[in-house]
Amino acid sequence: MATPKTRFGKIWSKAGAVLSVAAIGFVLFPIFLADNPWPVEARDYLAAMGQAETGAVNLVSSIYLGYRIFDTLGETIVLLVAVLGTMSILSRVESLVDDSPADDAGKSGADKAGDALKKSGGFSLSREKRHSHTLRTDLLEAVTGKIGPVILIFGFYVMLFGHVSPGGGFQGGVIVASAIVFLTLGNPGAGTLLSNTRVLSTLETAAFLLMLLLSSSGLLFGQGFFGNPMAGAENPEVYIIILNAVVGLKVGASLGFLCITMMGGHK
Amino acid sequence: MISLLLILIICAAVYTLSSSNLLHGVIAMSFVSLLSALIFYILQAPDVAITEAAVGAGVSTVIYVWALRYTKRSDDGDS
Amino acid sequence: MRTEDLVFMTIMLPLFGAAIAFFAKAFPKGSLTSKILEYGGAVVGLVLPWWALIQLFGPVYQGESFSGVVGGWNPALGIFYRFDGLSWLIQLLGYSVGLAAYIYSVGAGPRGPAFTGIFLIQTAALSAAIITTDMFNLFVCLEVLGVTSYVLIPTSKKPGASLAAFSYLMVSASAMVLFLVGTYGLYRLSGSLAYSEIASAVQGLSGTDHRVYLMSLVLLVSAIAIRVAVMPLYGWLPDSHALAPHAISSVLSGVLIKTPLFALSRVLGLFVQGADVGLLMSYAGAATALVAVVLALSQSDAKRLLAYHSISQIGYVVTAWGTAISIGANTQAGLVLMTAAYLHALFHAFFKGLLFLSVGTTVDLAGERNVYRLRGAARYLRAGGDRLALTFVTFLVGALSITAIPPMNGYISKNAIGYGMKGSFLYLFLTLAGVGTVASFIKLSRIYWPSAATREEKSVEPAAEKGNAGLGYRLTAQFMLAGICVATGVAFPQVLDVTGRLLSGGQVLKQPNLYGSATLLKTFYTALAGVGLFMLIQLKPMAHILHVIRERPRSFQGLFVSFSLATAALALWLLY
Amino acid sequence: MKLELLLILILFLVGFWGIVGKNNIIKKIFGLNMINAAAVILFILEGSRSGADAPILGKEGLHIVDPVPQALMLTAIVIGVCITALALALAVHLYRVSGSFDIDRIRDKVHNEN
Repeated sequence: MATPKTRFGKIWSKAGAVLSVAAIGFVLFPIFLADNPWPVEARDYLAAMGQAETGAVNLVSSIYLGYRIFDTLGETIVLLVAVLGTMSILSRVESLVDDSPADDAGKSGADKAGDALKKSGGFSLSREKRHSHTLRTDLLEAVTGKIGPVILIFGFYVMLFGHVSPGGGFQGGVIVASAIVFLTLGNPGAGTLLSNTRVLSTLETAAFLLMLLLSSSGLLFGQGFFGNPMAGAENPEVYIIILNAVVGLKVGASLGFLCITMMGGHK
Repeated sequence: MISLLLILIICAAVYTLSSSNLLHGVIAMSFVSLLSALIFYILQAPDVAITEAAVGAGVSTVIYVWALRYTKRSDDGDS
Repeated sequence: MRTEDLVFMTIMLPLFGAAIAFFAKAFPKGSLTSKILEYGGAVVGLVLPWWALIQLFGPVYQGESFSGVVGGWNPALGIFYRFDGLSWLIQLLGYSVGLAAYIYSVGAGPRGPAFTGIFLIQTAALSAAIITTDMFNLFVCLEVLGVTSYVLIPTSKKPGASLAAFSYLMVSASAMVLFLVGTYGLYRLSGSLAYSEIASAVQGLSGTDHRVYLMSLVLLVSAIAIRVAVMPLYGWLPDSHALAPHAISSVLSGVLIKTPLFALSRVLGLFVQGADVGLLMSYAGAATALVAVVLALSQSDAKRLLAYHSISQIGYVVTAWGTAISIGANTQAGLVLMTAAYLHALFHAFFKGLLFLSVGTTVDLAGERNVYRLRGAARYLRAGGDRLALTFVTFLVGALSITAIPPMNGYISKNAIGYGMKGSFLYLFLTLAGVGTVASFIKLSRIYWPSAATREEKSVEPAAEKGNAGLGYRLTAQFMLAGICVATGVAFPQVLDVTGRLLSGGQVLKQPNLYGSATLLKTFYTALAGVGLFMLIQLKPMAHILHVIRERPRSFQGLFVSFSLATAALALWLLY
Repeated sequence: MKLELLLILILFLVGFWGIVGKNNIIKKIFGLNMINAAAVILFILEGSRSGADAPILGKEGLHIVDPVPQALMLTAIVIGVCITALALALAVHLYRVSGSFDIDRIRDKVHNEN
């Protein structure tokens, strides 16, 4: 495959692309259009036994945090590594940009975040629009500062009631993360505890460790790793609620950490 | 209904890939996510719908916008 | 503690180690607490699992295997796992190379709690990938493996490494989406995600259902083949392995490309069409071994040369592995070949890890990676603090191993493969690849030859200053691997016996006669031919051809085109 | 019924075209997102054919859909976003190094620097 610099190279490369799309289409066609009846054994088993075995009314939760919690652990690990990786690549980008003046050092992380947001100036802002943008940022601060706590509470609600209603740790965590971002935006200068990246990263690690400990807790009760230690007890859903809270904490801290760093509050 | 939504998604997807302004592409992409969240909701998958809306339309859009902030955003490398 | 729980210790201990290491981030960089937490985490994650492995050796040596559902959940929904000899052997591979590479990285970098944690997570994911027998769980494990490599490759801070990581990310993430679609196809046919349930459900399908099954299998196999880097799908590997930090290169080529292959053998062993797939893979493997060695011969960058050799050697492994599967992995002949395939994978992990580390130390100290320019590297080594040029000794051990000179371990595994493959035309490919290997390692070892020109002397001193740090750690890791290379080569009857028993579930396999006169003679001729080939490429026209091969245009798009065409070819192979 | 599946296949192929046929690396990442979305929609759509109600118990006489695909897809969506984030970070880094999002230009630039 030639580097498409010439006209001929360009045609050649488009032909290659068409060819590969056609090849993949040929392989995928039978799978996508399969019409055999959907297997329902797992569904029927879950409908009958799912609630009794895991305590979760929301059967998706019962799989996500019960039967297949091993997968969920893997998923949170992917998130953890991806956030760390993005962060380390980002710090290299920042060092390449190298336009942050030295006097930034005295400001708090949240302040820097606000600065960076102003500096970057939205998306396609020309110079003369800067002023109105600053106004808009002030408005943004006022609104987000008020909304932040409400969203935070909503996030915790979604997190803790995942076993009975749609939602759960992950979704709640994302909402908590956005609440953290809002709080950071809304309180420039004040610098809430949650917008401190070091606090967030420690919180994330702690939640990760807690999650590992919870997955191992079945050991003490003879189910081995990834079992539900309260399986035989009266209310096994307690385990799922705790897990939801831990997953939510972890996701919230990870994503909040990521977003705040991306907004420029990186120390 | 689903077919209609899917056609909309495909239109947005084609627009995403063909538009010369990457920021418009990002917006179309988050539209794709929102529409698929709607599909999941219709298909009795509320959990997936919430996740897709929060993660696909929310978090990933933020990351895209962040990435484009560093750059000039136009797609001049394509024919 | 039950033995079943010990199995999961091999996954959980590295994860706990990672969590401990991440806590080090909360303390100031370089403080004592942070150091203790980081290295404590590494000990928990890389040393303690050996205890579990030792405990588990007894039962698996007796042919026992542990299988069941993770967490004791109901089999209708839970995740199945299986711990047997194969899992034990792969974990041995992962933990030994991982430990050596980590010790090296303490000296040579990259360092820091985040690196330690991610490295440990990668090790955990390797153990998990070989233990699981659940399709979706395998998907998650492969994603964790992938995401850790995308993060670890660019830690060398070279722009090329970022591009390599990006290419790898795009091609393997797309392949993983196809893997997901394949999982979908199998789930809708069988209603289960466990390998064994799927295998029994897809037997005797016909018509469109059968086609759905075949295509799903094709997607799974080609998604994994990307990770293994067999011939048409190798394009991402050379850059990412060449430009990653040395310690990561050694783990990537030593462990990371083999684990998915053996995880795949669990799947293929159960399916009827697995044999056909194995046959095609063995052809691809033989082609890989030969083509990659030609490409390696043409390289000028020392580490890229090694990276192409990784592809070539994985070609050997895939050839033996594919043939073993196609003749049935439970037959006597199949087991002998599978043992040889595993041993070559294991030994390759040791000697290639060793080569990456030794060459890494050398190029760091010399400040030059070009094989055509770097000469008299032993002098740089001495100037850099390696007074006795011990790195040259470890390099020599690695080079003798990979070129299959007795008594090194490479001789054992390559000839064990040769013994099993005898009579097949693929054997010819492998022999030719062996000649190329000898030639290209003579070429690589020229970097240590004393240089005639004295004017280069001046440039020795400045380059020597910066690479000095952590030489002790580097040499420790190198000697660890070199020792293993020699020891496994000398104690080969025991190694063969144990491996054979573990893979066959306790049977005693017939041992190939490795020191027969015919084998020795063949080795001699191969080496001789290798020297001849080396002489040949010194000639002007040959050098020009190699230059053309080296500078051939490679593009990102080519990766995808070859991936999709290979997938379609596999589909056609299975259909007709 | 077939039409929907065909549309999802088209979405997948459009995304794949984005990965293979476009030179801009951001568009390649868009394409990756699209094929991921197509796989998820496919799994959920087919999984929902087995019932009529969301898999949340509590009322009598529910005819729920299969919850297994939904739980699996939660994982798949999250992993997809993680990969996207990482790919974008790498893309930004490459842009900083080479001043372009065009894959061929990046390759030329990086190749010359090494």
